[in-house]
Amino acid sequence: MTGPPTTEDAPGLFPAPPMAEQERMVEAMLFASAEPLRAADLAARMPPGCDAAEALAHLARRYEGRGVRLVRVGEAWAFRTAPDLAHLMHREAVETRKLSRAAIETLAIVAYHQPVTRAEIEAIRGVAVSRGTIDQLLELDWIRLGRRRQTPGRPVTFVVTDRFLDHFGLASTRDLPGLRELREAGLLDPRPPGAAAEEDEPPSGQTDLFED
Amino acid sequence: MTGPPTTEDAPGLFPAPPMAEQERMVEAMLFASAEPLRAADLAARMPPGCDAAEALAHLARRYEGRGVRLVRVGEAWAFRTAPDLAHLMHREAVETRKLSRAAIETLAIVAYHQPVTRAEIEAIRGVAVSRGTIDQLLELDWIRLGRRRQTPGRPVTFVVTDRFLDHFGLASTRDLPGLRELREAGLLDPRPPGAAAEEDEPPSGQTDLFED
Amino acid sequence: MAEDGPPAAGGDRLLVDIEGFEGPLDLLLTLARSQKVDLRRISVLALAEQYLAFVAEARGLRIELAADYLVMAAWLAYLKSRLLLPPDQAGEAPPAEDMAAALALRLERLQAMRDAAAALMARDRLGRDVFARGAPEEITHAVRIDYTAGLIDLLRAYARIRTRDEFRPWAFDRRDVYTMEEALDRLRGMLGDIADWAPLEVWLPPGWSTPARRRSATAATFAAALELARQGRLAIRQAEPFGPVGLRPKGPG
Repeated sequence: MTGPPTTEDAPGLFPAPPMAEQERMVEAMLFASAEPLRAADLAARMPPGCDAAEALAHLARRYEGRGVRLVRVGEAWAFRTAPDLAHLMHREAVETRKLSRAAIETLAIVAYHQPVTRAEIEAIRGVAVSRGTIDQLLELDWIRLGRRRQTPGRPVTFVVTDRFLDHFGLASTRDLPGLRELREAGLLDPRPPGAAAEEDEPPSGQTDLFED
Repeated sequence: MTGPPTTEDAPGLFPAPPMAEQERMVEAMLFASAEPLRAADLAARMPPGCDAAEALAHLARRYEGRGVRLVRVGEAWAFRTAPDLAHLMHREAVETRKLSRAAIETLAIVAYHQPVTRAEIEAIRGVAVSRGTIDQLLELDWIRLGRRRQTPGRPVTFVVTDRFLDHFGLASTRDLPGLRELREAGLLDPRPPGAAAEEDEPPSGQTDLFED
Repeated sequence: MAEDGPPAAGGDRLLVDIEGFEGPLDLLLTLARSQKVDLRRISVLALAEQYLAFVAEARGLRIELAADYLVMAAWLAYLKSRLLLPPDQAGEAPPAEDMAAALALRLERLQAMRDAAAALMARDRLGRDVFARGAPEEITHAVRIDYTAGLIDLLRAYARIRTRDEFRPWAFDRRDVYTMEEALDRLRGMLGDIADWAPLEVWLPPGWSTPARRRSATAATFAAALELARQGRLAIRQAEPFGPVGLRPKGPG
């Protein structure tokens, strides 16, 4: 093998490497990175004509049942150790800061209701959300600002991040446990049900009022 | 699976896991470790009766020819990117940087006084112009060599290129504003007391010196 | 996760410990759970009575209750009266049953989020149960530098150069100036070599041929000649106005 051609300069000049080779490339790149990488990130570093998505699919199958697994994190992929081997790893564990109950509940509300405004979080919890709680979750990079809600005051919304998905081993927010059951039970509507608790103004119930 | 037994407390009570399982354990531990691990390190974290050395041998074979390989580092073992894929670990980043003051001044002088010799640039700037500055502008293809001056020594002259005009959005160097306009645009604000700056107003005024 | 809630939920009556609750909704949820039924089938009427009893007891103990607890108490008292009275014929307010159902749903939703939070925290978590590559390999970045400069930078640079010139203390550019001292030195050196009349041009320094330089050299040489003539070391003659000027050395004395 005579060193890889500088393919950037001559796209299409060389045929794409065989799939087995593409799989090796994806394997090497993902192994080298502690952070999840998107298929597009991988493809950008591979020769032209490669199919990173297909290589990822092959690779995921290869690592099924291994001590290390290929997992999807949002739009990205990463190698992670198999959870059943956690007991061997405890020496590597870095103690994460203990989260307050308010922070944990707020996180769950953002994950299950996203995009969600602060007022909606407060309506669900029945108490004000302290600045520190939101800050802590933002600092952990578990939640981030989403789009502003198109209601009067254009309040900011919060959504969970890929890092959240990565931390909790979720391929996407659709994989949140019990999501469908909660939705079917009508428990994922952040609007305050009916006229209960008239003391706090309905956070996003207003949406409907202002849409045609 | 009912959680792993706390094997440290009951050595020999359970049979050692099958070799395939031991291989998974070694794989996960080496993957997650920040440092290469010796067989003894691995064995200390595995259930009693395990053969870390044999698991390592199996694992090394499994990764033969893959994108990552199990390599020996002294007495220890670690996963490393296959050497033929090292090029994937390089990435070219484009960094935009401001031109140095010397370069931008030199460029400005070439633009206003072209064709201009190095000695003339130095006379105008009042300081020597380094070879690197000229080279940088030549490399950027913003200046190029013009005709040699028909004076003793036949010094080379510099002129700006079409790429320069393109980059700075100029149709020609005649579009460059004169000193008066620069002053009116506020670019030449501090008017020195009593100094007549108009004497070399036209951009090509200096050419006269070298005629006849 | 909800273990750090109320200290004693046993029986129908709670010890008054307002500190343990995160607001009235949290208190209501704890009371509702003490009914030991599915949250969907709780008796909101009983719940309202429990809450009002709790608040009454707190006040009996002169515990300062936050305003939101009292607002909730007022609302629940209203709900309770509505639930006990026959339906409002005028139909101005929503039916009491709907209000009760909405409250029950709110409590159920809060409980659902608490359960979800607990389930989330119990998952296999990165850095605790699942691990990333411990020794990630750095991607080396070959940095290609893209130099940028805008027209305004260029103009500023040129303006800066010209401005600097304006600020430079004014000094005559001596490169093209032949001084009288230089001319005197030159003429003195030439006195011994030239014996007879010679035109001024001959006395000029070599290399001062451009018009400006020639002009300067001619002026300086002529001025130097006048000085040497005053000292009696040189004679000057001119046949007519604007005619050629001739110089001849004179011996001392």
